[in-house]
Amino acid sequence: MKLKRTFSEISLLTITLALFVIMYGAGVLFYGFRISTFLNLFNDNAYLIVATTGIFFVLLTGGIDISIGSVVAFTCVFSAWLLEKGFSAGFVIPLVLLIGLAFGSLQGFLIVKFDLQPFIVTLAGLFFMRALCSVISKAAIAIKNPFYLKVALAKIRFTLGRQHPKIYFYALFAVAVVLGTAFILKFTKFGRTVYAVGGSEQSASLMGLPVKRTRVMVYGLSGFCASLGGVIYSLYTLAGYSLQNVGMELDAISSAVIGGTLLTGGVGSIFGAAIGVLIQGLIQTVVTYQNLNTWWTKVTVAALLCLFIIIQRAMSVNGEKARKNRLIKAA
Amino acid sequence: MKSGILLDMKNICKEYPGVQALDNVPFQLEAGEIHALLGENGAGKSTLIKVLTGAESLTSGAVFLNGKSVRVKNPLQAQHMGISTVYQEVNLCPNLSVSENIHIGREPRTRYGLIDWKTMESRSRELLAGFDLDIDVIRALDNYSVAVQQMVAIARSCDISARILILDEPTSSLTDTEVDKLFSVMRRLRDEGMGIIFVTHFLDQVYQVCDRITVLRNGRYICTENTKALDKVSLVGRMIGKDYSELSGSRTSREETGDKDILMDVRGLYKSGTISPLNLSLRQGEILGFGGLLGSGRSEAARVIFGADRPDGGDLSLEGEPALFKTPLEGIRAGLAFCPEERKVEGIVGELSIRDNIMLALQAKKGMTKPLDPDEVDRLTRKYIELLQIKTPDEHQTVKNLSGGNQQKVILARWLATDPRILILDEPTRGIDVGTKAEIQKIMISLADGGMSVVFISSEIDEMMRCCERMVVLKDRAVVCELSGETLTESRVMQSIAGKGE
Amino acid sequence: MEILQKYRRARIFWPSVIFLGILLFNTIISKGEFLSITMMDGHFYGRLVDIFRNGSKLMLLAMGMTFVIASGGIDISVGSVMAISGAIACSVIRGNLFPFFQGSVFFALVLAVAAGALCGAWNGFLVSRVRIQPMVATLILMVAGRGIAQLITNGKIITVNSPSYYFINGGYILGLPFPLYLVIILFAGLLFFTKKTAFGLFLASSGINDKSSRLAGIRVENIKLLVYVFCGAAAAGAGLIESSGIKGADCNNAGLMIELDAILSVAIGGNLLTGGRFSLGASICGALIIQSITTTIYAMGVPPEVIQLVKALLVITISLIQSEKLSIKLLPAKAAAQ
Amino acid sequence: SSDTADSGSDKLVVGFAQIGQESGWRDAETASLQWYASRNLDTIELHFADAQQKQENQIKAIRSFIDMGVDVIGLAPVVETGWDAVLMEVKEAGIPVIFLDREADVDDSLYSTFIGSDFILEGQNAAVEMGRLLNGKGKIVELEGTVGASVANDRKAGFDDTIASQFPGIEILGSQTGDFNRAKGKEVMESFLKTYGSEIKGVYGHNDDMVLGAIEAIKEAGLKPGMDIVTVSIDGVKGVFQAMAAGEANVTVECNPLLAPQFFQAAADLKAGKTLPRWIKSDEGIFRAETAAKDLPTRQY
Ligand SMILES: Nc1ncnc2c1ncn2[C@@H]1O[C@H](COP(=O)(O)OP(=O)(O)OP(=O)(O)O)[C@@H](O)[C@H]1O
Ligand SMILES: Nc1ncnc2c1ncn2[C@@H]1O[C@H](COP(=O)(O)OP(=O)(O)OP(=O)(O)O)[C@@H](O)[C@H]1O
Ligand SMILES: [Mg+2]
Ligand SMILES: [Mg+2]
Repeated sequence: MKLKRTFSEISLLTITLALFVIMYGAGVLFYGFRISTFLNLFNDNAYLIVATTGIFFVLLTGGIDISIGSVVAFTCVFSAWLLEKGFSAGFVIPLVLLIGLAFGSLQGFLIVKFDLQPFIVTLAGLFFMRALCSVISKAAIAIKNPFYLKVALAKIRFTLGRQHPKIYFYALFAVAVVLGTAFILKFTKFGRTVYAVGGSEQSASLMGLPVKRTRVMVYGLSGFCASLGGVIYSLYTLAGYSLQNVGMELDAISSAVIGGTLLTGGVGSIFGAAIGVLIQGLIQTVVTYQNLNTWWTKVTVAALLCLFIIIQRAMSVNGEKARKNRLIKAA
Repeated sequence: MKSGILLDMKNICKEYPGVQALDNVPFQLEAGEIHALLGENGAGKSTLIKVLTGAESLTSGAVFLNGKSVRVKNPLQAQHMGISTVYQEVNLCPNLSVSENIHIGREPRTRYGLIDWKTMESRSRELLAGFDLDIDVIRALDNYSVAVQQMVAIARSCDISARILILDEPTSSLTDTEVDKLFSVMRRLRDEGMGIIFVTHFLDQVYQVCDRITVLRNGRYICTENTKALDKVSLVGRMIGKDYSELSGSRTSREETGDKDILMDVRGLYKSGTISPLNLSLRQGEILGFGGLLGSGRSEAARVIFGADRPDGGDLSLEGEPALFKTPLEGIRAGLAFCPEERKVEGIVGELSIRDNIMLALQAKKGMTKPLDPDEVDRLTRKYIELLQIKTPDEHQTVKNLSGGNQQKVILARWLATDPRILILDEPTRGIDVGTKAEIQKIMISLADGGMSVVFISSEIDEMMRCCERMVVLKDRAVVCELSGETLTESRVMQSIAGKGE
Repeated sequence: MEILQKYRRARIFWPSVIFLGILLFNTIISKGEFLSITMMDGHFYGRLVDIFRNGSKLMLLAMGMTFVIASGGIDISVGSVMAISGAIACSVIRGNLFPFFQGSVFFALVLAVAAGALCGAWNGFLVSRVRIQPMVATLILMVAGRGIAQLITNGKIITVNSPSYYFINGGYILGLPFPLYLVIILFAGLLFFTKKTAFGLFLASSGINDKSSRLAGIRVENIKLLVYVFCGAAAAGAGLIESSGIKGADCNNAGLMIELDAILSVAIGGNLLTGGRFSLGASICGALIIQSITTTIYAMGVPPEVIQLVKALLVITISLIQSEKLSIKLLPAKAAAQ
Repeated sequence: SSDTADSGSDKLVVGFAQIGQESGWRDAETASLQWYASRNLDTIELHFADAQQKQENQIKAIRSFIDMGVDVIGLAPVVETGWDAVLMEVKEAGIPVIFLDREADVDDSLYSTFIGSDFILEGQNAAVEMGRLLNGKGKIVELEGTVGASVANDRKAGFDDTIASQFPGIEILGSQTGDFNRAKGKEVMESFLKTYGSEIKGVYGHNDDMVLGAIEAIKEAGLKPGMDIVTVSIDGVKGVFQAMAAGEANVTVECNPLLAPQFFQAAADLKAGKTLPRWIKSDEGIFRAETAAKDLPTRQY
């Protein structure tokens, strides 16, 4: 009784999770996936999980933010540049996070204040940040800062027989971000307002919720999470490069959608979105193991994506029907 | 009843592009009164309320709360000032649970300042129990019918401890028992000293609960009177601006229908999970009512017949020819028309003009590649704007800018324009003012006289009794009995609904 | 005067003013050189001609995208479809695909456009029947498309040697570039189609409220399917122009990231990305604005790394100019007069 | 059926992380590797990962290779930087690394050898060729590769520096990115032609594809590519040989993508425990219009 939240939240999440588990199980059976394969999903996708978390807020309100890939890149390039100039990590990290927050909020402000379309504004943001990257440096800059080096390589190592799987600290941090987000969405007024705005902006405003402020804030959060993702990415690669993460926003959006988020807003679970990231990572791993001709790679990735979305769609439609039937019988 | 002026609005003007929605309107609300705000569709009632709650900004005028001049910028501020509102269209978030919809914005918190879901849910259950509503409060709102949603919205605003409660047509989709429940809550709140503004088109309800009445017409203030001092006929006179004595058109003038030809015959039509096998027949030129309680499956039956929901099995024949409609278009082409009950979701196409909205079904019937003659459309549009008294500066106005009642009329016009053989009307008079309501009933009767068959669904038993010559009563998604002629009385209907009819 | 008033209120007003503004700006900074058009080998030659010719791809895409967006959807696979169509056309002409038709430009074009329509049908099927969210549904083809194109060309850049194929991009009729005629014919055709049928009304209605539209008897699924098919075919056309321009098929780069420009064209044209009422002319103007910005940037010799910076600022400025909220604030009198 | 590499077998198991499918050149390299591996199925097992131009995908692929337990990992890094962490894991797993065609900026201990060409040198060679074609005097334009790509940076630096120091008579009128592709190359060249007209005597492209696009633009402007405007570009794809044979292009500085034989040889050596030179230069040359007709049949990509 306590467990049954609304259908779309719980059931879609279960479906997504189940599909992930099945896929992973198949990987273990057919390709001999190891523990480290699982942990690497987190190690390799930590930055994407964090960035997806940010865009998830925006998607929940029914908006879209396609600037995050550029913001991630900018964060990496700018911090690498500053660190090269000799600034300390303690100065650089808060600074880039602040810039991400401010930039996102500015986009949100333009969207809300002047009633502009989110797609256009964030597309301009995408161009802008990408351009700043190449203005700062066209070449890749390596990060040699000792603090970064230390954090980047910090990891927990397990020993299981002959295997030595490891998880990096920043991957754990990404998991923490997801948990924190889940908490915010569930237990704070802001979180609930985000859902309400996505459900119906007009109703939310008539119910006296601070719609405008919330909308600006989600873009701010998206920018913030993107720069946080950028910090993680710069730990992940210890470099900044103006062309990195092109098209990352699509990965983030499709992760969220695979995890059951509705792009029209109001429906979605952050756990689903995070699992969505892992699923995309898993698809890539499977493709690598399957060792395809390179021209088949894209086709296979797309086919798996398609299969996944259709299965999910079919299951949720059936679930919806079954639920209706139950309701009617009960009535 | 302790009086004292809670709210004083002076010279309120509100202008929309091309429309003077409010023109120098005054309005006063006292503590401890229920004040009816009345007027025809488009008179400016909802606008006055939106201006008061800050949902729309006023063009000019002044608002005094407790004697202090205030400027309400948004609904949030209005709430802080103690104004709680139920807007005309259900304005809740369909994706949130019922309990959240009741509490959002003022959630109970735990010690650590976090949302306390447990308390929220138990409080919601208690609150709804006060309205005799026993539903699962943790389910998302869009699982429930409009009526339930409307009750939730009412419960929400009654629960907000406010000085002023505004109810804009809250009863349009409620049954009598629910309305009674609402009224007892309203009386209690009034006695606690709250001021309540109540908008409705049911004049009986006005006389049941209201202390005073303010009438608007065409965006202008007409009068404020004590309810006792104003009888129904003169009230309607004030509302429509001319003398009006003929309030009730009735079917008494119509002859018995037993020997008319059967136009449509439905045998065993069903859709699993929606409606049990349905048997009924519709005669040429009759008005057939679907009776039943909320959720009894009346809308569902109508939808399956029309083809809005694809039936799983069964037979339907038109003039003896088998015809089963899998899509609305098939139904329309066969001469059916269906005016759905949820106008916001399934009726209007908000961003299109009145003209386009009216011609939509006719155009679809004719086919996409054969565009209607623009002159013909202009003629039709004007005809229906006039016939149904749609209040608008011109037919190019977008529909979402119309008042609720006028939107309903546009949808009605859309279906009348297709010149159907069978017209299915699901709550067509919801939110429509008395004058026009009687007008629509008349139109219905005259169409039936002209040979059209009408299926009529309404929550108002009176209205059904007045118009229908036969009635099919549904219960738990199945037909329980059929009443006509002598047997068609209000008490028989009630009995069959209650299950004691057979 | 009345016509002027009507034009002033039409959606196309701001986009066309902005487009002319950009042209004017260029003319001034280049001291008139920008507008100069000379005759060369019997055809016109100049930057203006370039804008129209190079912009023709985008204009085609913008038309397809306008319909899709009006239906409440979006299509991010157009770039990939361009790659597929180029790959098919070049492979057919070279005889690598359907050797029977080798050298036949006609069949190459037919097959390429048919393939584009097929891609669109797939998108439309996912959106209208399976009811997958448009962005995700078209994401599938966006990812797969280039792979498919490469499978067709075996991963090589195929060059073709066929003057009639070159004509699609490089040809001139009456001194004007051929692709411009394609755009004009298609535009006129669509205008005729939307005026002579109720398609425009049905499309807008489906995009605004598909439940209402279905109940009113509109076959919403078919309308949606149709617009995706059309968008796919238009993308294929754009792919042919691009491929003809480089005399070959470059699957890796054909139409790369062009979906963003196509969507931007529609939006800068003042159409709502949420669907509903639309104006094809405005979208075409939007496409011209984007192309002329690109041309301006090249003409001014802007350093490559700041190109996107300029583009970003222009995009924001243009949308601010069109923002109703801003104009109400700045020009209250005008807004009231409307 | 398990595809997992079995490190106990005597097959040479190689994991290769390719950048993606950015250009015809890279496709040729990919084809070369896959063709070679498919011809030697009994001795070589190639695991090939296509990163779709994303570094993170390459890192993911490398981690998968470690899990699979391959003998040697080959990598054509998208970027120079950012490989330390993952290559450290590779080292811990005891797998040698070969960089193919591009180098990464990491500690020497993290990789065994680099096979490929020198982009700066390519730029310098191109400059010398340009100087020769124009007799040290004239105005030219430059079509740059993708902004920020290290190849583009190097080819620009090598070319610009050499022009500045050795050919003071040559002036670079304009330099604009053509994103390494034909369509953009054409569009940018059109714009140059409008701005500078017949002042332009030469065009230098960071790759052949852009110049092939530019040639179209030159023809449309009524000029003769290869005569009125000379071309120098880098890569040596088949298309440019056809153009040179037709007299429409002048010089291409080869950058050989057919690296499979060198790569697999090196991999086998590494498995056998041999030490290799740190840089194995690829076999390349400079090709001019005069010999293009003769060379054309030998070009594979
Ligand atoms: N956003 C808007 N833009 C233009 N006109 C509007 C807008 N909102 C309302 N109107 C117009 O203002 C007038 C008053 O509308 P209002 O909704 O207040 O009527 P109402 O009295 O509530 O009618 P009903 O009983 O039908 O609900 C109507 O003529 C309506 O068309
Ligand atoms: N108490 C309830 N709990 C859950 N779902 C309900 C409840 N009442 C109605 N519903 C759902 O709402 C939907 C619409 O019900 P609705 O009240 O419109 O039925 P109806 O018979 O058409 O009644 P009406 O005549 O008032 O339109 C149905 O699908 C039903 O499952
Ligand atoms: Mg109203
Ligand atoms: Mg109903």
